[in-house]
Amino acid sequence: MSTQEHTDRGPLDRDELAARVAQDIPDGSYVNLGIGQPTKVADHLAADSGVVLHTENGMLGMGPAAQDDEVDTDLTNAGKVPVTELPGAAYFHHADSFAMMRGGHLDVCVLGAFQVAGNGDLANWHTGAPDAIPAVGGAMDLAIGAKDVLVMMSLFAKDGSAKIVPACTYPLTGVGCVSRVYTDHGVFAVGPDGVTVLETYGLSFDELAERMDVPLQRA
Amino acid sequence: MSTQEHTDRGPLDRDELAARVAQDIPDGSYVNLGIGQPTKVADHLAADSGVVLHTENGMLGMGPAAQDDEVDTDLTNAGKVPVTELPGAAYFHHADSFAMMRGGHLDVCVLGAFQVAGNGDLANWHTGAPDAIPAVGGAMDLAIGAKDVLVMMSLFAKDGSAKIVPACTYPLTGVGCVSRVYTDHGVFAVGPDGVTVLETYGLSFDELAERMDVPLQRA
Amino acid sequence: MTRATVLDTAREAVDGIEDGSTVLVGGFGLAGMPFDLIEALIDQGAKDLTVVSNNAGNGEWGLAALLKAGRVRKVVCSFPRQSDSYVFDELYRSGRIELEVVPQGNLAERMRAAGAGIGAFYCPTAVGTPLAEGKEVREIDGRTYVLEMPIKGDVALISAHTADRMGNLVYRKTARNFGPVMATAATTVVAQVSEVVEVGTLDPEAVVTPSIYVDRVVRVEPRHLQVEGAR
Amino acid sequence: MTRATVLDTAREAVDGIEDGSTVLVGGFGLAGMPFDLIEALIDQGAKDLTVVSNNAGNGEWGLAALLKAGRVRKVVCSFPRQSDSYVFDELYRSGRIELEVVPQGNLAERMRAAGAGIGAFYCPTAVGTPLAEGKEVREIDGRTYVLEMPIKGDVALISAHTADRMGNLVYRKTARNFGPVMATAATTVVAQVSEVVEVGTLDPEAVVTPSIYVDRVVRVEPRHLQVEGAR
Repeated sequence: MSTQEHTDRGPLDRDELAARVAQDIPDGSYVNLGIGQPTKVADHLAADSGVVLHTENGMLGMGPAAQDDEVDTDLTNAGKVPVTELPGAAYFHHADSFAMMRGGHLDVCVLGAFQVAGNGDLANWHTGAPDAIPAVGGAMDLAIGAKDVLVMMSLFAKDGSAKIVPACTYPLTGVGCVSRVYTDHGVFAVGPDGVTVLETYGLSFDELAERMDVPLQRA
Repeated sequence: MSTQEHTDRGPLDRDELAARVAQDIPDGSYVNLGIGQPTKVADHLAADSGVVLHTENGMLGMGPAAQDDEVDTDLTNAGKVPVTELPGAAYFHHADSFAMMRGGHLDVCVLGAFQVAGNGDLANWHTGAPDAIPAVGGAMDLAIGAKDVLVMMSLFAKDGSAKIVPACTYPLTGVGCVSRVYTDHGVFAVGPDGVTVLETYGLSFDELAERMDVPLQRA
Repeated sequence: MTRATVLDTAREAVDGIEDGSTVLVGGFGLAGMPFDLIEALIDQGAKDLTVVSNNAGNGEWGLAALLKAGRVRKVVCSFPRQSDSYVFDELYRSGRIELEVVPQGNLAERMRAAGAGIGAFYCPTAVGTPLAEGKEVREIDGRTYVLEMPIKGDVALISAHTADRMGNLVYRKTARNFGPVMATAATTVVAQVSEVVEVGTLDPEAVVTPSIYVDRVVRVEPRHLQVEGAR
Repeated sequence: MTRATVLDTAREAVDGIEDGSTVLVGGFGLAGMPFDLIEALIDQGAKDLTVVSNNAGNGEWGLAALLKAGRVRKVVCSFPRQSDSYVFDELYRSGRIELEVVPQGNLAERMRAAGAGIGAFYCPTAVGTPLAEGKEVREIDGRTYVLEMPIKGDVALISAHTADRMGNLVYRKTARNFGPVMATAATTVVAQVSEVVEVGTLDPEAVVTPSIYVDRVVRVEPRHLQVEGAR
């Protein structure tokens, strides 16, 4: 295996990024897609993939967003968006739903993030701004609640700094919980062994290494 | 209130004892009847009492023992005897069933006992014989698992010693958990304030006081 | 508790809730939110309440209306900050309401513990984060856990789909959410439902909240809630 | 785990169970006992097993047959002693099998903890009794609790009534007992069922064990078990 550098093209756009994440989700796995960008991953899962979606408000077998007449106030995802039900679905209460997550039964969870540290620490619930009203929802449960926790985000913040960092400066969501980070500019393995660049998009490994404060390894 | 002494009659027989216990079970309450003698209490609950029976293997709304064609191997009580289902029943798994008990949601539990101490300690699972195979079942869960734990037993052991004792000599099932003891020779309140004789059958208060090692109080 | 009472009005169903009570309020966003019971509680007048719920109210109805009426001293929830949680935001920023933020799964599990007679439990969620600060930490089998305590309510206000006259409850889709857990964790449990049926009508295999947990039931008229459409 | 596999024979369903495994075996007496899977396990040959189950076998079939075949090193159960548990009795008295007696509710809750990612929990059951000896004790809010640890299985063998092809399970009456709990607590979960139906056939509101917990499903022929009649 070696780092795949795609320098003949620009960064991944949002749909390409979602498709890239979807590509790494094994057929037949049980998956929780976090609120926001990760939701988009569902649109890129093959119809015959057999992937079963979990929503932490109490359902397995969640279908696509509800359209028009399908909207039912009793059936929403964790983002409170009306969704649909697929054959083979099951409903359960919150304690059972989070037991399912906490117990490590989900194969994959895809989350957004403000920052990911090279060791896999995750910060995605609070910017640390002193006047912000703290609100965590299921973020901390999700962070520790799947065999594989994938993060999906833009690599660089608006100020140009990389969001994969030596150590998170924002309040943590979970410690050492992330295994991979999918970004517009590259795919990274993170964890106890540090950051390994698996793929780059629009930038070379060396260009990434220059723009990031965390040491990068080639795959 | 005063101690009711019934010396113009003999001790309660088993049916009378079951009826006496049934009399103290409030209408509409949720009740677990232990294996053995306590099961008999059900036969003495008025049809319109609205009492709902719990069986710890996973059911509320248990009906009488199954007769002939009613026998269904999938429907038994905690003693593994085939039973029936009443309208309004609900099934649940073991963790939910014992959570219901442990959480203090049952109003009354009626148990048999080897010994009850004056302070409410219960011994009903093990005679302490060195060669006995220990088997506890739900006894310890039941002992701490209802708002009121009633014991139903003969007052005297075969050797003539009283089974309400200053301190249990058999291994404990639960500490200070029993509130009342219903026996053939009398009804007793037990607990932090010691033993109060509520009723006697076939013996007077004084005769009981003479035959028991635990101090007795009049009601 | 003895068998549930089926009442005629939401106002009767919230009778006797005392000032200073801890009130568990079901619902996740709109789904499973007991609107009628909350409105009745505003009418009933209890104040100085601690409310335990996933969110801290939307717009100016439901929980937000209770907050706006100044009845709530403290909110225990996982996600107070929403696009339309301005009533809570204003109370919080002006120091007129306390907030305890609890991870969503811990909120559920802590109530489950209260209902199940568990004294406390070691939980891996929030380890190493600000929400675990000041809490006891313990390593078990090589993993680090935080000690979490039960959350018990004086009252639970929940919304289910159908009740039978004994108080057995079934829910509908993801509106089930916190209802069955809260029903186990409060001294008095009040359920608003869309339908009350005769005893024996519900499938015993499919009852979600057994009658033992339910004290009061009231049927309410369905309301047509406005929700966001598809993304 | 990925989606469940529906297999043709019980023997295939117990493939790969290793010597020394901890096997959770469902059932309470006869109800919910996975007889076919146990027989298949005897055939499969795994030995040195730790079996976690409510009882320790009846007569010479089911769990008792597995014990009799000498495959079990240790039994973790609540109630080994029954009128017809002579196989276990003989093994125990002759020192050929270990026994850990666990109160029935703790057995269920400890498996529930394993399945729910709870590191340990404080439980009021057995406080002050011989079964709490040597365990950590703690007072919380004026009540005394014992620290209990999770029980995790390598394999769970359970019996349900109906499965769909994804592995969603429903049970029947009190045969539900330990099945749904054990299904959450083992690495590999094998369910024998009376019927396998197409996906979409089961009511999503009434599924008791969601498919995520189930790895292998096998349909077995109903057997007519002899049970005691009425008391």
